[in-house]
Amino acid sequence: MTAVATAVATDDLRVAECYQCGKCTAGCPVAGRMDRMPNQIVRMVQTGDTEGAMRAGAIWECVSCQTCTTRCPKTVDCAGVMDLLRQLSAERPSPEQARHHTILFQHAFLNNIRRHGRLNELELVGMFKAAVVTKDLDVPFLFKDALLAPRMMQRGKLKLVGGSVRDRAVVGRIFDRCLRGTDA
Amino acid sequence: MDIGYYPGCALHGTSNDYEQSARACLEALGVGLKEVNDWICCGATAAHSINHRLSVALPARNLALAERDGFGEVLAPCPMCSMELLKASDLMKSDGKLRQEMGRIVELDFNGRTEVLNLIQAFQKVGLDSIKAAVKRPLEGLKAACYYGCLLTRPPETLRFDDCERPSSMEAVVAALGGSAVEWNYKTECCGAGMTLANTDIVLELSHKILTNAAAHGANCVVVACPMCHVNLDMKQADIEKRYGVRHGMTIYYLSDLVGRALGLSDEALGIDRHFVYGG
Amino acid sequence: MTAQFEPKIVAYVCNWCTYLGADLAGTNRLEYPPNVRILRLPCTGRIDFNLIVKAFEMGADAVLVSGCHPGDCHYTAGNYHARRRWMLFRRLLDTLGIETERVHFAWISAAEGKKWQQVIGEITEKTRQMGPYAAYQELSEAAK
Amino acid sequence: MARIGVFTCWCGENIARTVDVEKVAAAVGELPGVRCSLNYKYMCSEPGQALIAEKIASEGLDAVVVASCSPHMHLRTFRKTAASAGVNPYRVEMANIREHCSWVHHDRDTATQKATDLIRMSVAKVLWDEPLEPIRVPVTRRALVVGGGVAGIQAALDIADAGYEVVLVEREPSIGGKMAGLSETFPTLDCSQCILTPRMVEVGQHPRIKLYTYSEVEQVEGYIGNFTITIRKKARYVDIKSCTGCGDCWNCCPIKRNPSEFDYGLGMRPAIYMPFPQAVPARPVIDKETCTRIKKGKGCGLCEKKCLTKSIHFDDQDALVTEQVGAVVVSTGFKLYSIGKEQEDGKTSGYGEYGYGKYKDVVTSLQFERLLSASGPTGGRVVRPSDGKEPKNVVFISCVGSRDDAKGLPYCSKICCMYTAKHAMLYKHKVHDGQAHVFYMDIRAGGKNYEEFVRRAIEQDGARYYRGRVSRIYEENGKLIVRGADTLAGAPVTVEADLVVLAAAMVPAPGVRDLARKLNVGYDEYGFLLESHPKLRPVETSAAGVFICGACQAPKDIPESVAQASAAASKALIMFGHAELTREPEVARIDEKNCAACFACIRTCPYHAIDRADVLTPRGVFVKRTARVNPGLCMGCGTCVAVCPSKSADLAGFTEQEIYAEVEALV
Repeated sequence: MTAVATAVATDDLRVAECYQCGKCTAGCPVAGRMDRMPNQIVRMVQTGDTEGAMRAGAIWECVSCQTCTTRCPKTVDCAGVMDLLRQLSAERPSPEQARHHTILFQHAFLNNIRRHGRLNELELVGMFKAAVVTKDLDVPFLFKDALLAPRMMQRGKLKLVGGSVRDRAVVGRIFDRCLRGTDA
Repeated sequence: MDIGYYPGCALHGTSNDYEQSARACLEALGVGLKEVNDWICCGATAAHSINHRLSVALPARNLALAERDGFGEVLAPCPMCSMELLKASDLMKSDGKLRQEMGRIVELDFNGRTEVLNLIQAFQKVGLDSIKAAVKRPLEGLKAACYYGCLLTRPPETLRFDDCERPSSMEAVVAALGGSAVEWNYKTECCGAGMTLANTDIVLELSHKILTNAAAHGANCVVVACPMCHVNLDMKQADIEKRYGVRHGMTIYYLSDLVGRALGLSDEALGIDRHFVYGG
Repeated sequence: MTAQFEPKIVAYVCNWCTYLGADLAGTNRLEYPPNVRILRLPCTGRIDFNLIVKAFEMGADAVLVSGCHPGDCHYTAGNYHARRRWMLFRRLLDTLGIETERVHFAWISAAEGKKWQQVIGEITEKTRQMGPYAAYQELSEAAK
Repeated sequence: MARIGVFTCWCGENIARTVDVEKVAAAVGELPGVRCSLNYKYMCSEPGQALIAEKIASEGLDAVVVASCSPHMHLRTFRKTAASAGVNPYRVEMANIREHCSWVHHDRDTATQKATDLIRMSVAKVLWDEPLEPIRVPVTRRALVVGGGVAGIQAALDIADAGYEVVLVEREPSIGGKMAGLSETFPTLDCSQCILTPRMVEVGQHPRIKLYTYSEVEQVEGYIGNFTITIRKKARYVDIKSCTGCGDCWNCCPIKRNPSEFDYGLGMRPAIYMPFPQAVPARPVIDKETCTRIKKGKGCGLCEKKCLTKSIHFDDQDALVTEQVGAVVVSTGFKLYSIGKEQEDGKTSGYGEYGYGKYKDVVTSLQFERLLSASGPTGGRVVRPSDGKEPKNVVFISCVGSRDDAKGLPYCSKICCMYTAKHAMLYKHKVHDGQAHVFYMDIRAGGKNYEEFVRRAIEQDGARYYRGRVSRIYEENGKLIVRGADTLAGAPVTVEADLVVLAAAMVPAPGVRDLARKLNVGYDEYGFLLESHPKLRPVETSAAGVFICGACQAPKDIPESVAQASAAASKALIMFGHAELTREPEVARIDEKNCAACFACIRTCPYHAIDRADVLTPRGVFVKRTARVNPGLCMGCGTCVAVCPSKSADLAGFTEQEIYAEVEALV
């Protein structure tokens, strides 16, 4: 995203309207875990420190529950700001972000859809965990869900082969056009 | 009556019990679900975290597919999917340029002719009075904590469904089934949603709070209309209990489970027996 | 390229809303094309069909009639009368051969300096594209 | 031939920077009829005006064009200048070459050309401008005050004390307004009722104040100096003349538990009740919605039987009375924005997330005033409405509805910062071991001793101020869980409160839009009445002879409301200082010879200023019918001119001739 495109996006999210009342932070279910509060993230974007905001771990803690946006008295789309920052950092991941579980997961998720058109959960879990291992992260975490898998299969909740779309090629083309960032 | 059906990945995967339940109970109410041909994933949180155009394009493709199939209404039982569909639909309706661009990207045109429904709206379309009249086994003794989570009502200008601060539409369905609903405080708090795999810690913390509050207000079960809420509250419940050293033992129902049961369907027919917390 | 065509635009505005809106555009230094000439009237209710025709006769390429928003008229309802009259006269203008797209109607309040700027910008641009309005003058010349 | 002087102003650099004033002055000097054309740095300054006067005398000018700023700024100024030098003030025109030219264009050549064009148009018009004389109308030296809160009381007493009669109309059964229900007032903490009730009594007893309580303005006719007001006296079912206010009736009323309006539902009152003990008039009223006798038309009637003075009349009906006044003061005040789910206007939405209406212990600031007040339902004890227990932790939330675009009110309600500090302070004075928590966004304490007052609440009374909004409130185990933010610490904050007080936004009193339309007064999108000029004509309105004061104009506190009320009173008194008024002569007229008597003008005139009349010969023989304008009523909109098919109507100051001359000067 160019600097201009970022500025336009910031405008659309009404970042300039924010007067720092903190209602976003007050209602955020995960504010307690964030290194920067949602209102501080919006503030950083407002003053042009988008880079700093992108580096905050907070944007990966955000669960996209929309509470902040819903209650904002100034109709700032705070959840949208989080999305924008994640998009920006996905374009230019910093080393520490590249290691972040959430971003690894989301990339794995999209790659998965791109291949099949629909989510193939078992493959997703596998790919995600492989990515985590390659990055040499938090290994015990890896086994938590592995323990769940047999119980899920027992309940018919995990299929070894996921469903797939007949016209898979179109999905690839949609991804290409969108990620290339230019018109079709 | 047949309506369009957009299952989304969850209902074809981990949450296929939800699909089973929704299909069974709607069928019993005379509503057939016809799957949208060749539907693809809506992109969920991942798409709008990574690429804005993608987050519009994926739902746009599905809306266009539903239109191609001639569906006037499409049920998307997963609120994440229905939110993404509605959001993309609103964006394209208000921006002709975007609509054209998306038409080129997804190789199909969007005309905004299909209405997107969540599960509760599907029941509302059937009519609560008709449901009430069809009840064979009233849910006496049921004290449900109706749990809406985030995406059924938020963002309100996209969803245009119920009151986002004090929703009551699920309670109305429960009441029609002869059950009762408790007043509690975590109706609209987030469970961690799609963070199940990526950030399990958040999910455990948030879901634990939700289960605790429901029990504190006298609920004997939690009712959801979202696959992610169900995964986090049901599948993850054992992890939550281990992590916090408590015993919740809270049954988590899909709203369709309750409707189905009241209509006289068996737990097996509805897939309730496949829940992690079952019969406890 | 030759110098671009600069249209003459006559704006009949009410004293209480649009005139003040144009004043506010000034106070806020909102720049807009210099093609407009404002005629101050007490109320858009005063503006009749003849005034519009007269402006074209005097060489206007477009006419703007602008007053208070519905419900905000300083004189209670003058703007409604103006609007209603305009609906009637539009057909008459058509018959006369005046291009009705050259007559614009806008509600601009005393607080809408920005809207004044936009409206004048848009009308100027549109009229530039339509080109000079010679038809009426030719008509009245021929009648002499 | 006319002798016109054109005076082009530089406005310092404001015009001269973009417009070549020398060139303009030279160009317009050549126009037909122009005798002299000058330019000067500041035309509106004293030397500038002197220059105009001097040229009028030396050149024998009979018309003036000033090319400077907007006529809304200085037309009056230059008309006065011209008049003092002997030119009819209505032969003065202004060309607006500042707001409409130099300030909005950058290119010097274009701006200079446009300025020249604008002046040419004004010169063309002034050539035809007729000399006009102001219209004189007699003044009824009597005022109507609408709304009997502190502002209305002040205005009424000021006018009455100056020796003129006042008609005071109050919608509620007693005067006193919102202030009568307050506990103590900031920043002095003097008791609200102690300072207000003596003034209320003064109104009640004043020989020159005619008080209509439980009444509303039904209709307004006439114009400045000569209004006829129709007042609806709502059925009170009690004859306030014969009633002594002994209290037998309300003590015997069996329908005792109705939420009290005065206590905002925190206390109860019978169906026949006195609004509050110090009410003026100290007379009861029957609430027809709850009285069983009135609802059913039979039965009960206990109060009637008990009443020794036979003052109760169940067959009472609304009555209409008319009053003649020359000036109107509007002081209808405010109400609180409704925080709950239900909204009346469809524009704002409530705060579902704060649980007002769902949790009894979430109250509004005005309800809290009643809890603090010695005359309140708890006798001044601060207790929880739910269980009567003393709250040990009280959360106060500012800006509920105010500064909230999403809920529909972007403006600041101005007084909440101050009364919230007061609430925190008074609470601490009553509950010594209690803790006040205040969530605020900015503290706006501009005013004499205001900042010091807020600091006292924080420093001496230990109120804990958090800079942040609250996102949600819910009840858990009998406590209200308040989830807010402390943006200064950069962290979410949760307070377990026993009571929450919401500082709800101020909005105009209901029905004010209807009243404004009857009076031809403008109002903004929220319903606040519009002043003529925000700085220089703050209590005047677009309707001549109608003045505004208090919170109906904008949120304001007691000192400001009182000051504005006195200002409005003084404006009425200035009118009353003359036996007749002069009005602008820019009104419509009918050429009666030409009039076809179709009366289209009568149907369209918004002021009912045109009547049917007969044209008679000097001997009284009927010649024809005609329309005729009442210049006292006509406001000069010109709608009649546009609709007149025979072109018999015209508008002085904007005649057909004058406007056409202006249009013809376009090229």
